Amino acid sequence: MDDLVVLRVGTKILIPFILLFALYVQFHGDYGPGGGFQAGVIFAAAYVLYALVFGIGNALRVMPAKVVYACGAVGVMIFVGTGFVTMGLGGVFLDYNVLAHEPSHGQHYGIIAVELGVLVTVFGVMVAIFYAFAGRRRLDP
Amino acid sequence: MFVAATIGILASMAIVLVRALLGPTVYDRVMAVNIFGTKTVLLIAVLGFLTDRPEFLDLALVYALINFIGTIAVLKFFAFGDLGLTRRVERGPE
Amino acid sequence: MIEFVDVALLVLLAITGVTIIRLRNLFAAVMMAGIYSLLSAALFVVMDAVDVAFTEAAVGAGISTVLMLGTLALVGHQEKKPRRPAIVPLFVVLVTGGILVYGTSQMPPFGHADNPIHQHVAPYYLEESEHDIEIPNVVTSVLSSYRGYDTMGETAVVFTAMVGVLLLLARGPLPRRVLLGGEWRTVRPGTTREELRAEAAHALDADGSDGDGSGGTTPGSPGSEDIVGEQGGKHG
Amino acid sequence: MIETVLDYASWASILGGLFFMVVGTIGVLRLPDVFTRLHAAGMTDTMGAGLLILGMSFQTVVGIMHGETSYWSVLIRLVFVYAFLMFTSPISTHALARAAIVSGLEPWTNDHEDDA
Repeated sequence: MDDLVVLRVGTKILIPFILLFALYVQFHGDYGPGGGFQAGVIFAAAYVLYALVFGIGNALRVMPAKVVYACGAVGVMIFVGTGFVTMGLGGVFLDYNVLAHEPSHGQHYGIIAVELGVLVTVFGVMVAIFYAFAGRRRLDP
Repeated sequence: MFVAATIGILASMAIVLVRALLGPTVYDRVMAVNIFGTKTVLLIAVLGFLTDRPEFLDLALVYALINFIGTIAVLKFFAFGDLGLTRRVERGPE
Repeated sequence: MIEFVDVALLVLLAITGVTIIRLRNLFAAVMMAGIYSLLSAALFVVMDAVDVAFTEAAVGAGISTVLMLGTLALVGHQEKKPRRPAIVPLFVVLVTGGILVYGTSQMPPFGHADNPIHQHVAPYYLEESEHDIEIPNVVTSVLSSYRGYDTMGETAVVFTAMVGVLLLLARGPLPRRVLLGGEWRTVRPGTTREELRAEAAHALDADGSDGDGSGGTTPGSPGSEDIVGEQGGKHG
Repeated sequence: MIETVLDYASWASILGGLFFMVVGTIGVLRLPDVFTRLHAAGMTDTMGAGLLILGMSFQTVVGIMHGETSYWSVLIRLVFVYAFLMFTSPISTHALARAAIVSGLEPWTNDHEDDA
């Protein structure tokens, strides 16, 4: 899309804002609407925007398909791993109270870890599905 | 005042929806979706003021930031026949 | 006033829904689905479900249009006309809808304080989350802490969705040996599908898609960037 | 005193924004082809949305003067919403017009039609 300067420049300016806003949604989820799922989708939207404007070849150079697939799995592992950590610290599965001396601090850490897992999974899944759809040229004319 | 704004935005939403229903070409519909996005941003903001809880503007921010991705996908779809490519590729010998 | 907004949005939503059903041009239907998503997000805001509205906004504006267009790029954008009117499905739909509408007459009134949904755990969550969890947004505390198991399951479901889509659609690396033009041959690493297809076109009239399908999601060979098959643009 | 002025200013902005919005929307309904309609749509995006958001910002300023400190965040968000709309709406209009041109849609002209 070499002749579409408007799109390229505008996208370049906007993508950092979208990523920053996704982080805001992620960490502001305790206080307002938002959370891991929404933040993951917004992250994926920014990445899909990049892939649309600069071509999926460049997008694959930034983040190969293997990495994206791995993201989908790693997020679930973060989530489940949080549960096992709480078990190791003497609580029950996903009981965040034991993560810190103060139970409410433990809840904070646990929720942040879990939401991070959700974010990573959702980002990976959305981008993987986009790759699967967009990378597949129609075979019959 | 915000009542008037709400009614005005809803009315113009309805008009745009008529354009989307009539839309002779698909581009009319895409444009209708675009305007609808802007109007939804405004409606959400106005509704926040109307119900005296204007803290929900994060939602308007989401729409303001990422609602144009769909339009760019439309452009890619029509200009290149595919979402992944950056130049038009003729079909292979088949 | 809020009731008026509610009704107006619902009317617009119903018009949009009926239009989506009646359109034969799938591309136009995708665009109307975009309008549907915007309207339902506004409706969720009116009903105070801001977190749901946020999800709808993020998914509807950012991803779903792109994915549906990707689908249309694969399947073409005109729906076939049905050969005969679908009497039996209409009957089934009408009966099911009638039962559902009848069922709503037994449902507790919308938003009433004595509804069963407000009786069991909800008051506890609303009152105690302030000092159990100490974060202001009760939705987050319910999702991540009180109902952490459910959210874990949902995350696993999202992951499973990815696995399913990849099994159906993704073109992983080429397998080591493919059936091409009626004979098995070993593939050099780095060969793209387009090259194979061109070779197949020279060979018999076997369609070059023999190499697809297998391979799945297993990464491993250096060919995984050939999901796109656009490098170099060798068709030009 | 200044609150009254701000209140009237916000009234005026919101009414002006509504005017532009409705006029632009009627243009979207009545103009003859996609490109002219895009022009009308741009008006709702810039003047309509801009004036409405300006009016709401005046309201938040009035709220801040009444001592509602949480309205600061609302004001900041309104400014951001406006800034992002100003960025994205021309981009999407450009993309849309481009897509229409690429697909071979001819812009409407008044040359050979006398009635329109």
